[in-house]
Amino acid sequence: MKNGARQIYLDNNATTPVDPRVFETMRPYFSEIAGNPSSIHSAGQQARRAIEEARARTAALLGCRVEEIYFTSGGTESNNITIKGTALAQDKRKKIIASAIEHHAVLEPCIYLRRFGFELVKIPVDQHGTVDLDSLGRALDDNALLVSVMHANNEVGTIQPIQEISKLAHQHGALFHTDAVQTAGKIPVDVQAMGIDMLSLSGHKFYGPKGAGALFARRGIRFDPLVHGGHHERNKRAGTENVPGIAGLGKACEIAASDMAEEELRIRGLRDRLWQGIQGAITEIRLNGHPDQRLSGTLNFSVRYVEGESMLLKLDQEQICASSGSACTSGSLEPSHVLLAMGLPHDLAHGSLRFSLGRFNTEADIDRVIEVLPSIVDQLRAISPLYKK
Amino acid sequence: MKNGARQIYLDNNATTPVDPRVFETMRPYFSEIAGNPSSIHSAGQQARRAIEEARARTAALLGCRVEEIYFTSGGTESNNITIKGTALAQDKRKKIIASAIEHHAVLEPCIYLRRFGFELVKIPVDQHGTVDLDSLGRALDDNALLVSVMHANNEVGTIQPIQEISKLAHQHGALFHTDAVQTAGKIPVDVQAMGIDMLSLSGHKFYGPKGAGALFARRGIRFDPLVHGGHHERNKRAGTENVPGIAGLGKACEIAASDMAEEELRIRGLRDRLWQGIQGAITEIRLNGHPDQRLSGTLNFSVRYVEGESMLLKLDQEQICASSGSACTSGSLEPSHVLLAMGLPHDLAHGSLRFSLGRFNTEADIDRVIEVLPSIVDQLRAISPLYKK
Amino acid sequence: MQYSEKVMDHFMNPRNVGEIEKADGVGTCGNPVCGDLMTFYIKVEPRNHDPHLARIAEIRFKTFGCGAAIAVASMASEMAQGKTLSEVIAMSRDDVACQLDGLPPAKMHCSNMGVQAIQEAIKDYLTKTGRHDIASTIKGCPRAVH
Amino acid sequence: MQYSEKVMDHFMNPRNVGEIEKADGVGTCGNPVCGDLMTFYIKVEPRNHDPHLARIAEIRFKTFGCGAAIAVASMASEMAQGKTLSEVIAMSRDDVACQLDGLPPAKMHCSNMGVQAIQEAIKDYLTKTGRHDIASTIKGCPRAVH
Ligand SMILES: Cc1ncc(COP(=O)(O)O)c(C=O)c1O
Ligand SMILES: Cc1ncc(COP(=O)(O)O)c(C=O)c1O
Repeated sequence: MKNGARQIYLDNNATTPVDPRVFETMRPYFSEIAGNPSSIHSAGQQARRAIEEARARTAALLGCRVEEIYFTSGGTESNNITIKGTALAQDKRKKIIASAIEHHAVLEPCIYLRRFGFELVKIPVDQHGTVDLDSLGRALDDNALLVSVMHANNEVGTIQPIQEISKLAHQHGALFHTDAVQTAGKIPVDVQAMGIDMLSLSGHKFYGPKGAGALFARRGIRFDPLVHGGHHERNKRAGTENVPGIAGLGKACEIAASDMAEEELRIRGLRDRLWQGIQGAITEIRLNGHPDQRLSGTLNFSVRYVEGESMLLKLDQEQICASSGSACTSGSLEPSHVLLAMGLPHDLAHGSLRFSLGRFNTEADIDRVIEVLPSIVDQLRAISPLYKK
Repeated sequence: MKNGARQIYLDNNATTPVDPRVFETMRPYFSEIAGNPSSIHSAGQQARRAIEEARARTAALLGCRVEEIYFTSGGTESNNITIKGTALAQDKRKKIIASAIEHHAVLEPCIYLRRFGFELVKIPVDQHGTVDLDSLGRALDDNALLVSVMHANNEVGTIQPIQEISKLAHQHGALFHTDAVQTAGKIPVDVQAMGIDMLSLSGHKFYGPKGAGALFARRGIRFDPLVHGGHHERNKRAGTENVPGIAGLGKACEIAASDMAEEELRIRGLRDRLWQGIQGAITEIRLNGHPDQRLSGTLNFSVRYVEGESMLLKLDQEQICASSGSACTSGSLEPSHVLLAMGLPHDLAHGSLRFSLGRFNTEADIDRVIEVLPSIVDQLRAISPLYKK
Repeated sequence: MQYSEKVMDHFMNPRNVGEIEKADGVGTCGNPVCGDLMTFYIKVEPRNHDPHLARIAEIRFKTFGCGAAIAVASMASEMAQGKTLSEVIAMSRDDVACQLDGLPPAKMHCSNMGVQAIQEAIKDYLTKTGRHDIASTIKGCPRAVH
Repeated sequence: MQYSEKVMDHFMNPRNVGEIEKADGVGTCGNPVCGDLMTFYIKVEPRNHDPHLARIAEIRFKTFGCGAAIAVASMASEMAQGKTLSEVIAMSRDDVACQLDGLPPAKMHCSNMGVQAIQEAIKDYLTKTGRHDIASTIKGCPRAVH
């Protein structure tokens, strides 16, 4: 609010603004081309074509067949279909294996499945957030139905060795799913080369709309629908399709496919500039996440003696939007399960800050954070009973 | 396509175009106010406020408390949560009762539940599509968990005696759910007066966006989430909220609440004009649905000797969008289960046409249909082996 | 329904619609209960007393059914017109669908029905002209409505 | 987080921050493991040898914690300042939340902590001044970190 500065949005892992090109693609499907894609008249068929074009664009981003893409309402739903759908479509294998740092949208469906006789095995990660392959190997047996490991983590950005993980899973006849909500559209994803059987992505994490996501499921994989009631999405996801949302998701995929390499570099440059600036100005901080196997837009670090929410609020007063793994930001008592799984002590987990950069950030945004953050930390340390100069 | 006439959209029960006022309400939430409502910074909190405002508007339309509204991705999902959620949250009652003319979004989840030991009992309807209360009474016992009867049917428009049905359900300790996807925003719905425990609605059926719906669940009712994975919607529907969609749904509710009575009259007038015109010009047709307990925008009738899809295609060539219960419009072999349940012979079911009117239709639209349809029917009858002059 | 332009052309302007009063053969396929019904009428031009060499001199049809059914009947009638009976007996549903630049998968049964109804008409002609031997080799319509 | 303007004001401009070198009482509540920690320092002005009538002459605090924790500590310090010890002992978390125009439900525990930490400081003062009898009646902090 101070001096009416424009908002600096550094919370792109939480959600991204819709790219104007995406918005223009969506726009006609609200009021002009507003038919139901299931209708046989032209209004419906025009909408149908928009969906099929989006499907082709999404498939192109992942390197799969068009008929392997199912549109959903978002990443959470895609994860839910995968986990509950594959589990309940069979009754041979009863174990689901997931990393300890999966998003709740993976862990919670697994926990729900317990009442149907399924077991969740959580695989630990090392201090950088990389999944421990030995533990994974030990957990795998012929009761293992599905291994679900995220491509990159939303909090710390650590990228997992997907190819090795999928190989291990397949050696034991288990399916491999990856939650690629944080990577699709940001770094290359090739379902063939990476041995992925199922994959979740979400539009609003890469400049597409909220409320639109996709599931990739390799041809031949059996899974129950989550939402029943119609022939939509080849019987796998009932409900009138969110046509503008899907069209927007497709456009976001197309833009990402063409701009990814360049954008990734640019964002990495900004992030490294930010980290250098912060390291030069603030003492007693530590990076969270893998030093280099990490999403180029993610910078997560802990600030000793200070709690995360209070930093966020002061940043917000300066029109800077960021995030924290502090318990106080989620209303729960425990701080981020991701940071704890990486072995951070509670106080450092409470004092974490995440800046996640995206397409619309500039050097000026970064420089403003470097200008503002040190004094915020100083103020809060000055009133902290833990801090002794 | 002929003479470049503007499209006449008479398929409003399938989906409606977004009202421009709704679109304007949604617009800022794509790229400007694009925060994640779970974030504590201002960008997130602005989005949060949009959702809570929409919740208040939706609650106002239904006459319930704000905390009884859960946002979903649409009517199908709301129906799925209700049916699977209430069933799986308990293990006492094992019978679900639904009318034979429910939407697939109600019937299919019931059928899926069979494998978890639940039974679906379908209640027949009379020739007007009204649920048979005697049969309902007989089906109810203390094993009945839930009665689900739609407020009005999407194909024929018949409005059910909800108050009597809910009373019967409650007498046996069953919950009562109504699929109000076709009525919310079109005719008054008062969950208190009507004794409704749970209710589904969908934005795109009343000039809101596709991909946004709501579930009303009376306080205290236990149901499992369908989509697990976060604290969204008070733990009942995980996933980043579709903020523009929800804001649009809220606006659609607000507009509906204020304009409903007047709009209903106007649309009824247009529909009656259409039916009179058609009756005056085409022989051997019969109305499907209740003569007066019927949605004011719905006109469904069967044209003897002619199949529905062929009429739709010819109408479409005249830029008129309508719908049919013919098997040929759905890719299935059986025509509409609704028309068959009402006792229509197969050939009349194959020959059904549905015009569903809405906010943006004019007298000119109606007059054009009256001008065009008779000759379409003549042409098709002329080539029909069933028709003898 | 995503129909090709060819389908839409034949649907909007079906060729050979009608009946033939004193037809040499009549064949019907389908059933209004199923939503599709086609009746074909043919006039046959005999040749050297060899039914195989006889030709379809005239063909007419009536159809109750969807867009695809009407287009298929029209296209099948055009394809059969002037052909020998052997040639028509050898026709397959894919030939018709192909000539129509394809049909949606859910509509392929219509394509079948068109060919089968014409073959029923030929069967009828052969039966009437005493050639039960050849007639019995024609498959025609699975559950023909006579 | 939807904080009231009052909360934001106390968070951004906390009153009475600091330590008192020779404090009459010191009280701490919370734990960095849980994400909130508050320490209060008080100077007490005795009155008629009756601890109930003694007043908080000066109060200072330090807080590690979220926005609500900081605002609560600040508000609680303002409310306690100048009050008699009995009055402060009678303060409840709702008094503080109320003065802040409300707190989000998830933050009510912060409110509790503010009052309890000051009461711990009073307890400390009473203990040091030999009034174990009164000190033992003060509940203070559930698992105080000393
Ligand atoms: C009566 C009825 N119920 C449910 C639905 C499904 O709603 P949605 O398309 O929002 O999933 C529809 C429309 O498709 C409907 O008409
Ligand atoms: C890794 C990961 N998985 C899943 C999700 C959920 O996706 P959505 O918000 O589209 O439901 C998110 C973000 O919220 C995420 O970061």
